[in-house]
Order: sequence, then structure tokens, then C-alpha cells
Amino acid sequence: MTTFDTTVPPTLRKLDMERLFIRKRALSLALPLLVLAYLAYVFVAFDVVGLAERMNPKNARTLVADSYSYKTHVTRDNRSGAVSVAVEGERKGAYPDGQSPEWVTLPDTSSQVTIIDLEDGYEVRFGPETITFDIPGYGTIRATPSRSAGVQAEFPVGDLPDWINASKNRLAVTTDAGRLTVTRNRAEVFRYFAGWELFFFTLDSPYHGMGIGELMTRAATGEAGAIFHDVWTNKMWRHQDVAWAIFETLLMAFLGTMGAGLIALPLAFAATRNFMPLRAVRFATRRVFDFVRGVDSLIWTVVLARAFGPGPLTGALAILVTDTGTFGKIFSEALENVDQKQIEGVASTGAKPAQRYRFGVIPQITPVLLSQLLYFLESNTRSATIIGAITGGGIGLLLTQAIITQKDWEEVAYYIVLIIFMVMLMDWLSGWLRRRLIKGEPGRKARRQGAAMLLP
Amino acid sequence: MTHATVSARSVADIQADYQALIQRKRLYGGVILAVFVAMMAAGFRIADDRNAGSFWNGITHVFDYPSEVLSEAVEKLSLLSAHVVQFFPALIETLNIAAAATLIGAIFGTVLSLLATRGLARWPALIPVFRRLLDIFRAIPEIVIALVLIFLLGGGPVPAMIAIAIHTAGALGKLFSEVNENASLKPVEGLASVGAGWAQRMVLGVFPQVGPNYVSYALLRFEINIRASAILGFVGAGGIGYELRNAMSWGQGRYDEAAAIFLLLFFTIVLVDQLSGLLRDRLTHGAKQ
Amino acid sequence: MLRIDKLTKRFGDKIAVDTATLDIDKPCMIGIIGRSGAGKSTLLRMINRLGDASEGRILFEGRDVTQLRGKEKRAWQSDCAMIFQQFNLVPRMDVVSNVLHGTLNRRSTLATLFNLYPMDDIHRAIDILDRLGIAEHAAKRAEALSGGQQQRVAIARALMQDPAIILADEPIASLDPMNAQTVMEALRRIHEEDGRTVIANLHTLDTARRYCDRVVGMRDGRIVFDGLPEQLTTGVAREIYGAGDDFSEAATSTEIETLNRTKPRRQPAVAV
Amino acid sequence: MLRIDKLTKRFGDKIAVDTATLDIDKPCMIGIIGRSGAGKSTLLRMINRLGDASEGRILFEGRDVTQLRGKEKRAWQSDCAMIFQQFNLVPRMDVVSNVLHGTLNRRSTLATLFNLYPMDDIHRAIDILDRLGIAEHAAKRAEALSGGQQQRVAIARALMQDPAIILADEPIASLDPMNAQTVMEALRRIHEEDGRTVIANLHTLDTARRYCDRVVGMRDGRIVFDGLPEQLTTGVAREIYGAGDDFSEAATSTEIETLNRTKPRRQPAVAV
Amino acid sequence: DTSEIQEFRIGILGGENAQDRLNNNECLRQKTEDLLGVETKLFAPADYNGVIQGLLGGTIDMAWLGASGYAKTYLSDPAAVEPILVKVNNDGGYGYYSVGFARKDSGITSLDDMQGKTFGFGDPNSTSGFLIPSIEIPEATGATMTSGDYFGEVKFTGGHEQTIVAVANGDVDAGVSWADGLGEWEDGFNSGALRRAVDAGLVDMNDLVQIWQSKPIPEGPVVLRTELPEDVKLKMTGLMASLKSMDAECFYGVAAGEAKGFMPITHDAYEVIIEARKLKSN
Ligand SMILES: Nc1ncnc2c1ncn2[C@@H]1O[C@H](COP(=O)(O)OP(=O)(O)OP(=O)(O)O)[C@@H](O)[C@H]1O
Ligand SMILES: Nc1ncnc2c1ncn2[C@@H]1O[C@H](COP(=O)(O)OP(=O)(O)OP(=O)(O)O)[C@@H](O)[C@H]1O
Ligand SMILES: [Mg+2]
Ligand SMILES: [Mg+2]
Ligand SMILES: O=P([O-])([O-])[O-]
Repeated sequence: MTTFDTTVPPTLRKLDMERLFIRKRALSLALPLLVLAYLAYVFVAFDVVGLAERMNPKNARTLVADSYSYKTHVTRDNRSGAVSVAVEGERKGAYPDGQSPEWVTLPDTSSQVTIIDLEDGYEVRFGPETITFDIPGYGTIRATPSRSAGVQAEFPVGDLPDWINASKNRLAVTTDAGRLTVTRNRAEVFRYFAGWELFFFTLDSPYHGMGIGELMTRAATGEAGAIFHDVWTNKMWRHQDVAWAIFETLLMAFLGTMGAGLIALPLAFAATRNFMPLRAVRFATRRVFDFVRGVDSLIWTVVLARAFGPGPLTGALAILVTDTGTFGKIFSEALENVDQKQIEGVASTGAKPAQRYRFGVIPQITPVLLSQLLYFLESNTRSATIIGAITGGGIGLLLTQAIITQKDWEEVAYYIVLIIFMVMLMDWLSGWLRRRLIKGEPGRKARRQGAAMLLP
Repeated sequence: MTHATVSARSVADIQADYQALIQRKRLYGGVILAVFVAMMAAGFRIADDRNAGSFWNGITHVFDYPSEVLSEAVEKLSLLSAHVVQFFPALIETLNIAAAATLIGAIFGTVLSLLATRGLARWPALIPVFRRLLDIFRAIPEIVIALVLIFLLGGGPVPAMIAIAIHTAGALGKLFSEVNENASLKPVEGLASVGAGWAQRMVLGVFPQVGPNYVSYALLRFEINIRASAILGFVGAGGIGYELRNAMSWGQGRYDEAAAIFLLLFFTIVLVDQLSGLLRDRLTHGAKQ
Repeated sequence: MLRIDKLTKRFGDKIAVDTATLDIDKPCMIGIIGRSGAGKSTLLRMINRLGDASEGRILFEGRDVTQLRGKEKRAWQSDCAMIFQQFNLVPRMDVVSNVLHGTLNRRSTLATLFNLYPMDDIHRAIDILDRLGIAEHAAKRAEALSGGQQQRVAIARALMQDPAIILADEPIASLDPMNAQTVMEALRRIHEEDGRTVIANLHTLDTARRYCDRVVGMRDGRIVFDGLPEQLTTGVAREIYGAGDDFSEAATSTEIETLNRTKPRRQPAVAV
Repeated sequence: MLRIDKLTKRFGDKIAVDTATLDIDKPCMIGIIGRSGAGKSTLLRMINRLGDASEGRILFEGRDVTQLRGKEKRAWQSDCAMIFQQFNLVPRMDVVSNVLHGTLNRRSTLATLFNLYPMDDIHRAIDILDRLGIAEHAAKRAEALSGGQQQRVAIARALMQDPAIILADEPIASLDPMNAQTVMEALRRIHEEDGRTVIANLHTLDTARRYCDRVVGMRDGRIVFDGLPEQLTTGVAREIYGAGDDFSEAATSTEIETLNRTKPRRQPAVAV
Repeated sequence: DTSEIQEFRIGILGGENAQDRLNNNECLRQKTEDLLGVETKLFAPADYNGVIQGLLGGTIDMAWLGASGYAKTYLSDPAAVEPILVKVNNDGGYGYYSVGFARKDSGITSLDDMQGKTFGFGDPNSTSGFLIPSIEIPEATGATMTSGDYFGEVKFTGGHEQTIVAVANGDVDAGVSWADGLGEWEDGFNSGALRRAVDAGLVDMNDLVQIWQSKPIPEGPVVLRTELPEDVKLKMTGLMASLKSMDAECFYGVAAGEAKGFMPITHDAYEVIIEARKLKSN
């Protein structure tokens, strides 16, 4: 060990290191503490505690239960005594007059009573006057609605359990087997079933309730068109509209992204130090890029909606405007990083300016260009969903409206699944195209440097 | 020029091959170009057709709305400063949503990215699971989560924060895992050889390598999240977006408010954008040295 | 003390280490030689438990090391330090922190994550660095050091573990002859002064001969030689290296004396 | 044929080329030597009109090349091909396309923008590649080739221009000795077989001596030597390179024979 | 002549599921297409403003607005649209009410209990969800609607449905929404946003109490873009006016419930609302 001796004695060095480590400790403790302190501040500022109190577990249950189940309503109009059965209580899901699922026995000439068998011993009967609900382990609830006296309900002895909500004019009983509501005007039973009912065929379709095997046979014997038509025009799930909505969303993303790329490419040259000698032009172009990018596509949607009205074109233009700024910035950064050698090589052969750009510049920036375009195509599919929700249309509008009106959570679930699939598909597609189109791409390293930092 | 690797193929062969190649290339190139042009043209026509107003009618009216807003804003210029003060707290709320979501998302993204990177994963068998999880986090648009959470938790900043954080975790997780893949495994192995646990290997072996890139990506995400947070305000998540939508929605009579809010938001975005750009530049620059 | 018993490692079809058996009954310095791909690294990695053995056992003082899991495995690793060809330090961290990593297994995870090492450890780290002659670089980043210095930091980290065994996987292959000599001398001194067992993979015969008490030769995963340095004749070396008659020791040499005989040439710039 | 008349180039205060005068009356192969910063590249770039001269004239067959603008300037560039140290190819395009760039000046802009070259040109490009021994790589991307091969592609591009003069700016500085030899031989052959003038900046004396008919020495922007290779004595070289008595030719040599004398040593792996 | 227009675009206000709105109005679209002989399209933007901007920008030809929405259109551009018809209820009136409500278990029974509490409006362009209550409630409380003045906080929930959920969730202590004022409280009245929420099983009216009700609010007009050719206007007015007699089921869907029909109305009927709206602007 023949290293030359240094004059610093070890004790001094240790002191030095002690100091260094005390600093390091302070530093490595300070950062997490800072983060924690900030999160604590946000926790208080956002009133998370109050929020937790307000949180409504019932809503969560409704949402979860509804997203994979549907309910069938059996409704009695207390004035006319008419009983109707409808899936989700909607007209388009209504059973034709005189028909009902087998667990509902409609009144006929022999009896005036509607019997609703909720299974496991739960049974509701709509009598001519009185409505009864048999609940195993509790007893029978009897309710008599009348215009003058409200809803008179009789319960088995004992305290009212909390799943019964009764007032002078209204009775609501919620059980796992089903729910009963009685008001002066109506009596209604909801029974829940798992699954997305009428997903393929509505009740009025001749194919409703048919097995896969039979459908296949029928399809093979020339009914395929009719079968498809019934699914496609399903009033309950509206597959046709949903398909159009998805298409519109993708269309907005595609037109917006590609249009922005086409416009940004020539403009980007004007924003670069190496291709635009005029400082003022450069500066102005960059500020324009910053401006359209800073405003955000959503606000552009609102602004453009006046001129173009609602619809996918407006959404596409909004994406186009914003991304022109984004691409302008990315492309101009890529252009500033181009290798001058290649341009010089082409120039030395006596190539014309256009040729110099074509062969000296474009081949260098195509990888950045393409991969950014494709990245944004995927991320704009998401943006288009949001934009659609504001004015455009498309799946975003369907989704937000379904959520806001909070009626059909199974539709919400359906849309969410579709959106996730759509975005994942675009993600996969853009990745695939990137790999195909940019063969021999220099890899992540190049993407990470410089321009590629602007990944969505 | 006797070259050692002269192959048996004659020049004529090479020329024929190349000719075939170039013709194939031209064909593919032509087809791709034609398909792209056709898609753009058809897409434009469909979009134009399904839109309420047409492109060529609308293009002349693009400035109608901005000029309406501007003229009212100019008319009531004296109220501007009062509006800026009035809406400043909402801006802070928006920034807080973005910052908190970025932080939380980055923390989760970091952990998920480590779990999803070959060579670093705590449970290598579960890598595909964590990768899919990241994909799903990324695929769900913030607005979906936000709306559902608003239903569950009521309006306000928290649903937006959670929604953005989930998306951020997915997006950053993917970027981080790409960074991780480029990180050298040697220090990690070195730490493994002294009997360090997983957390120690990650924090002491991986973080020093990937730190600057992580921060750089997180800053970029913060910029994006400010917009996202403003947008979610539009659908009821509070903050400046909520104020902007109410003002814009009311329209004439409150366009001055809209203009003030817009300016506030715009300058914030530009400011953060520039600052983080500077910081990122320095970080990647420092990392290169 | 350490017994390796029919240790085998397979990578798919490929057998990297083939029923290797080795018995070390007292602390000594062992050199393992063999050409590239012979299985030297794989063997050391199995001993340190960086890789799991496919078959066979490693017994340390009677305990089967191959069966250890989780905490116990890590405790064993801390007892059996490893030095790598490429140093495997954390390049962006300072030298002392790198050395302190040797204590990770003993200290609480949380404390170490926040740089909360006991002051005693820090002092000891500097003592070790001083012993290896690089205390003056204590506060520098590891990446700022030369290869030889980095390798000595790696050795310091190993010493910080206070291990019974030090495994060194081609510790000098990335080093120039001058630094190689310093590092090998440091290892030798540690063996002699502390009485720790050192097992080093070595590329070159003369290094093995010069520093080791015992030399093990591997070929195609099997141990084909195990003896004293003096027994390592050119014939034996030919067998280990699977070389023909044109085999010359100088080809594997990294000794300064050997090298000085040839004039270094200007390196051509790398084509872009 | 080519007359360079008091050519001067200033970069701000710095005079890169200082009233250089040179007269070439018949096709020959000229080597320009001089140390780094002597102004060699700047001179060639002015001839090709990649850079404008500050003062002086370049006359080619009586016409003042320095005054050309636009179309005429480009026509001159196409007549006077340039080869660069770093090849300056378009790495992502295939070899033939790169060679075809030599025809850009002659072909219609629109057609070339879409990569539509006449088939005849394509065939000729491959013939040229064949002549340079790299026809088999015709369809590969330029970046997939080795340095020497890329430089030959660059020469092919130059030949495709069918130029009267080929300028080569340190064509072999980025190449290993083997490739350097191939490239220099190609240039020499082109000069001999096609009768084109070749002006090459060269880093090393022996290359210049070996391949050139005439050697020009530059120092600090001025031409300080202009003569036959034989006249290039060590004394003259010392003056050109501004070196002291310790100047040895071998230090600048890249010739294989010179190199073979020293035994290559194993390169140390780069520390991470 | 109709040759001047190439297509006819009908806007539908937000508030109900976009798809349901389109479904309910599909028959009207069909009838319009048959009548005018040009392609007819339905547009269902997310909020009130979307339709209003469409009318202002000339990209939507007909819509059924709320009174406040009409006022906004008029104030932005008096020449943009003209009101033609209004929905008349079965009882002959064309009014409805803004109803304030709170959770029963909150103990709030009137505006007096709302001091310091959170109050929720719906869409800023809604008559019943914002404009009228924002004028009449201050009259009742004697204080402004500024947050912290009388109410602790005043927010916009975004729409009628959101208000109901916000109240049910306790997100706001009370809110306003619309109802026809007929029928029973426990059913959520005969029609209106509350009734829809009840039908959807979202709220149980037993859990809510009414705390306020506005004076009658004029139903919003069906408007046509002024620039449309005269005969298109005539035809569309005729179609809408006779919709109930032509196709009762279609009318039910378009008018969102039972009603007597669409009757003519003029701009004058909305002067009050326009004044009210002006009052609310800066
Ligand atoms: N992770 C792995 N997967 C597959 N094969 C491996 C792996 N690691 C090593 N091998 C193979 O096992 C054999 C032994 O490798 P090992 O690295 O132990 O050799 P070595 O003697 O250390 O050689 P070197 O001098 O090159 O380091 C080699 O053939 C190698 O290709
Ligand atoms: N674009 C430029 N701007 C400023 N100075 C320059 C420029 N190009 C060259 N120079 C200067 O002109 C002088 C001559 O440079 P030139 O590149 O011609 O030298 P050279 O002989 O080719 O050297 P080398 O062997 O390094 O290529 C150098 O001092 C250089 O710094
Ligand atoms: Mg090895
Ligand atoms: Mg040069
Ligand atoms: O304008 P409204 O219909 O919402 O009262």
C-alpha cells in the first residue's frame, strides 16, 4: 500500500465527515418531512376529515351493486289499479300488457291479487286495497294507501328496524330480496338481478331469451341480418349510438393530432435558432405556441363551439389548436438538436434548399415526430373523451351524462369499460406503430433527451 | 480493391434486388400515404357532417366569441384586479390539487414502477400484474374517476385529487419503469451482496441513479396536472375551473370575470411551464455530467 | 470451515457449474482461475447467495447456507462479502456512504434510508478507508474516483461488513496494472492481518501464483485443479485453459513487468 | 485548372486562412497537412462553397467560383464533391439513397423529394458501390455500416456527382488503420482511373507521402510548404507542425506497418 | 323556400341522459325531416350553454330553452332567435316552480334555519336552479347570496340532478330544483327533477323536506333562429303546435311529460326574466 501520506490526520477527517453526515441527515430527513408537512396542509385545506364523514357508503353500494345488476320494477298505479312490469322501470324495457316474468303473477279474472315472488319466502301481494309484504324472520307488513289518509301501515310488534322507512304518506321497505315503496299514488317493487339485462335483445325482439345455439342456427339460416339489426338498434343499450360515439371520440383524437402535426411541422422551423435567423419571428412563433398550448383544449372547445357548434369537428379543432402549440414546441426543440453534419453533407452535393430539408433534416426528426404523434394520439383519445363531455359528443358525453343523471350505473360501468378498452387499444396500437414505423429507433435514451421530455 | 467479403452475388443481382426493394418501398410508401390522406379526408368529412356547424361557415366566425369576451373585459377593465383577487384562492386550490396529486401519484408510481421493472422487482413473478395495473391506471381518464368519486364523496377538491393521482401514478409509473430499466444493476447487486433488504437496495442503489429523471418527469406531470385539475373543476371538482365554467357559462355580463380567471390560469400555466422547463433542463444537464 | 459439496448450477440446458466440490478448513487466500465462461463468477455468486444453486450444498461451519431464506440469507450475505469486477458501487453517492453500505444488514432499514448511521460506524469507515490509503477521498462521489480507488472503496465496504469470507470476482480485471497491484496487495494484507478467508477469481496465472496460498482451476464448470501455486505448471495451465501448444502465459498476464515490455499504442478514435 | 488566389477567411478576429495561394494546372492528388487548427478544413470548405471567403478568389477554369450564387453555386458544388471526416451521411437512409444524393443537383426537386430517382441512376449508384467493394450493403441503412464502409459510401456519393474535383477533409481520421488504407486506396484509384483531382486534408505525414503527388503544408492559416512528397523532410515537417526536436513521425502515423510493430494491448474496460 | 337550408339542426338542453334525450326527440327529428325535406339532426350538448352558443353562432336552428337561457340568448344578440311556442300544462298555465329542499335529519325546515349553512344552485343558466331563487331568496332572507353573507357558502352544483344528490349526500345543506308543483311531495311531485330522482331510486322523499318555493316561473320558449327562411319558421311552428294532436306519444317525449300542448308565445312574456338576468350581471 504505497499511497503517499497526506497531512490531514484521521481525527480531523472524521470530524469533517461527521459534519458532512449531519448535513446529509438533515437533508434526507427534511425532504420527506417537507412532503409530509405539505400533504398534512392539503389534508386540512381539503377538509378530508369532514369529507370522510360526509362520504355516503350507501351510494357506494348502489353504484357497485347497480353496475353489475339490474332491477325489474313492478308498479301498481293506486288510482287505476293497473299493474305494469318494466326492466329498470323504463318504457323501452316494459313487458307488453298482460305479460310478465314468471315470478310475477298478474291479476286475472279469478283473483284481483298480484303476487310477486321474491324467493326465499319473501313475497309481496298487491291486493285490491291492501299491499302485504311477507318477510321471513320478521313478519308481514300491511299497507293501505288512500288519497285521504295517506299510507296506513301495520307492522309486526316491536321497534321499526332501520330498513323500514315509514311516514304518513310513504312507506319504503328495503330488503336483500327486493324493495317495496308505497305512496298514495303508487306501489312499487324493485327486484334485483345480476347481469346486464336486455344487453343484446330488448323484450320486443323475437330473439329475446333465445340461447346461443338457437341464435347460431337462425343466423346460419339467413336471419343473421335481422339478428344483428335487433342488437344494433337495441333501445336499452343503444349499441349503434355507442359505437358511433366511440368512433367520434377516436375521430376527434385522430383528426386533431394529425392535423396539429401537419400544421406544426412547417411552423416549427420558424421557431428554431438554426433555421430562423429573424429573432422577432422566432420569438413571436414561440409565444404563439406557448399561448395555444397554455389555453388548453377544453377552453378551446368552449371558444370554438360558438363558431362551429357542438359536434366532433369542434372537438377535433380544439385538440388541433392546442397540440399545434405542443408539437410546435417539441418539433422545434427536435429541430434545434439536429445534426448539422448530415445537412452539410447533403448541401455539399449542391442540393437545393428543399432537398436539404428533405434529406438533411426530415430523416433526423421523423423518429421524434412519429413517436410524439403516436404518443399524443393515444393521450388525445383520453382528452377527446373529456372534450366530448363538454360539447363535442362521443363517448365522453354519454359517460358524463350517465354519471350526472345517476340513473343507470350499469351503463356507466359499460361506458367505463369501453373507454378503458379504447384507450388501452390506442396505447397498444400507437406502441405497435411506433415499433413498426421507427425500426431501429435509437431507443429510450434518445426519446428521453430533449424534446421527448414532453410525453403526455 | 480486393475485398475479403466479396460475395458470390453479381452486381446485376444486387441491382435487381435493390430495384425490387425500391419498388416495394415506393408501393408501400404510396399506399400508406394514400391511406393516410384518405383517412384524413374522410375523417374530416364525417366530422364536418356530424357537427352542428360546418367548418367553412365557422372558420369566419372563429373570433366572434373571443371578441365578445374581450370587448366586455376591456369595457370593465376596472373590475379586473378585484376579480383577480377574488379568484386567487380558487387558483391556489387548483394548484394544491395538482401538487398533492402529483406528489401522491409520484409516490405510488415510484413503488409500482420498481415492482414492475425486471431486475428490481420485489416479486418478479408479479411483474406482469403490476404492468397491467399501471396500464389500467393510465387508461382511465381522470374525468371518469372524478365523476364517480364526486358521486361518492360529494364535490370538492378531493375527488379531483384522487382521480389525478391515480392517473399520475399510472403515467409516471410507466415512465419511471423505463428509467429504471436503463439504471445500472451493478450498484443494486453490490448492495444485495452485503445483505441489504429490498427497500435499502431501491432507495440506496436505484434512487441515486434515477432521481434526476424522476424529478424531471414529475415536474412535467405537474404542469399537465395543473391543466387536468383546472379541467376537472369544469365538471364540479372545485378550484379555478369551477369558477371559470360558471363565469363562461353565464356568459355576457360576466365575461369580465371569465377573462380575469382565464388570465390568472393562463399565466400560472405559462409560469409553471417555464419554471419547470428551466429546472428540468438543469436536472437533465446535471445528470449528464 | 467452508465446504462446497457437489454444487451445480444450470441455466436452462447450460451447466455453468458442474458438481463443484471444495473444502476450505482454515482461513486462506484462494485464487480461482479458468477461462471466460468456466463458471468462476457463477460459483462465487452462489456462495454469496446472489444466485441460487441448482443442486448441492454450501456448508459454513456446519450450517447449510444454500437453504437460508429471507433475513437469514441476508445475514449470511453480510458475513460473506463480495467484491465485483465492476466495483458495483453506487456511483453518485460519496465514498463513506458506499462503505457504510457494508452495515446495511445490521442496522434498521428506516434509519439507513435516512442516512442515520451511527457515528461510530462512520469513524470506523474512515479508519478502513485510511487503512486502504484512500481516506482523503472520503467525501468525494464514488464515480469521481479512478478504477483502482473505486475497487478499494469496494474492499472497504467489504471490510465494513466484518465478514468471515471475502469473495472477489475478478477484482482487478477492469484495472490497469498499477492499480491491479495495489488492490491485490490490499486483499492479501487483509487476509494476512485479519485472518479472513479470501476467494478471488483471477484471470491471470501469475497473479494467482503470486498472491494466493491455493489455486483452484475451473474448466467448463468443473473444478479440474486444486493445489498449491507451485503445482501450477504450464502443462496444468494448458489443461485449465484448454489451450494448445501456442499458449503463452504472457497472453494472460497483467503484471506491470510483463506489460512494460510492450509499448502502448495510441488508441484509434472510435468511429461514430 | 483550379487557381486559389490570396484566399482569406476570418472568423471575427481570428484569421483561419491567410492569403492562401495555390495553383493546380492538371489533375493530381494533393495532400494538405498541418496541425489541428491550421485552416485545412476552412480552406476546403471555401472551395466547396460551404463557407464564403472573406477575401481572395477561387478560379476554376477561369471562372470565379467565389462569386457564384444560388443555382450556379449549387452547380459548382455538384462539380466539386466533398468528403467529410465524419462521413456526413444520412444515417437512417439506405446506402443507395445516400449515394443518390449525389444527383440531387441534377434532378427535379419534386421527384427527389419523394425519393423518385431514375432507375439508371440507381443502377449507376450500385455500380459505383461495387467499384468500391460495398455493393453488397446497398440496401442497408448507412448507420448499420462500419466507419470505413460509411466513408466509402461517402466516396460513392462523391463519385455519383461525377465531379471534376473531390475534396476530402480528413477522410481517414475517424477510421482504424485497416479501413484507412482501404479508403485512401480508393481515393487514389479514383484519381488514377478517372483522372479526377483529389484534394485531401491529412493528419499524417506518411499517408500524404504515400498517396499524394503533391503535398501542401499549412500552418496558422498560411501555406508554408508546397512540393513533392520527397521534399517533405523531417525538418520541413517540424516546421509545418511547429514541433521541437522530439518530433517523431511515428506519433502521427496511422499506417498499418508502423502499427504492427507495436503489439496491441488488451484495452481496459471502461469504468462505469 | 326551403332550398335555402341544407339541413335543420335541433338542440336539446342538458339535464337528462344524452341518449334518452336523443331517443325522446327522435320522432320530432323524423317529422321535421319529412316536413322540410332536408336532413335533420339532433344535438344534445352537456349543459345549457352549449345549446345557447349554438343558437348564437347559427349552428343550431331550433331549441326549447329555459326562460333564463332565452334571456341570455336575447341579451347576447337580440336578433339571434325568436320565441314561438311555450309548453302549456294540463291546467292551462305555463308555469312551474323552483323548490328549495333539505334533508329531514338536518333539522332544517325553512330558510331561517339555513343561516351559515351551505346552499346549492344548479346550472348558472337555469331559471329555477339559479336565476329566480337567486332573486327571491334574498328577498326572503333580507341578505345577499354572497357566500358568508347569510348562507355560509353558496355553490353551483352544475345541474338539477347534481343538486339533488348533493343535498341527499349532505354535500350542501339545501338546494333548489324544479317541480311542477302538482301532485304529492312524497312522489317528488308529478313531474320535475325531484320526481325523476325518486323514480330512479336516488332519493327517498321521506328523507327530504321542502324549505322554500318560488312564485310561478314562466316555462321557457321554443325558439327558432331568426335567420331561418320564413316558410321554414312557419312550418316548424305549425309542426310543434300540432305535435300533441298529431302524435301524443311523440309529444310526451318531446315535452318531457304530460301537458296540454305547445301554444304561441312572444318575447314580451320574458321581459321580466330578462330584467332579472340583467340584474345578476356585473
Ligand atoms: N444468467 C445467466 N443465464 C444464462 N447463462 C449464464 C448466466 N450467467 C452465466 N451463464 C453462463 O454460465 C457459464 C459460466 O459463466 P460465468 O460467468 O460463471 O463464467 P466466468 O468463469 O465467470 O467467465 P468470465 O471470465 O467471462 O467472467 C457461461 O457459459 C455463461 O454463459
Ligand atoms: N465557424 C467557425 N467560427 C469561428 N472560428 C472557426 C470556425 N471554424 C473554424 N474556426 C477556427 O479557424 C481555425 C482553422 O480551423 P480549421 O477547422 O480550418 O482547422 P483544421 O486545420 O481543419 O484543424 P483540424 O485538424 O482540427 O480539423 C481554427 O482556429 C478554428 O478554431
Ligand atoms: Mg465472471
Ligand atoms: Mg479540420
Ligand atoms: O331553466 P330551468 O328549466 O332549469 O328552470
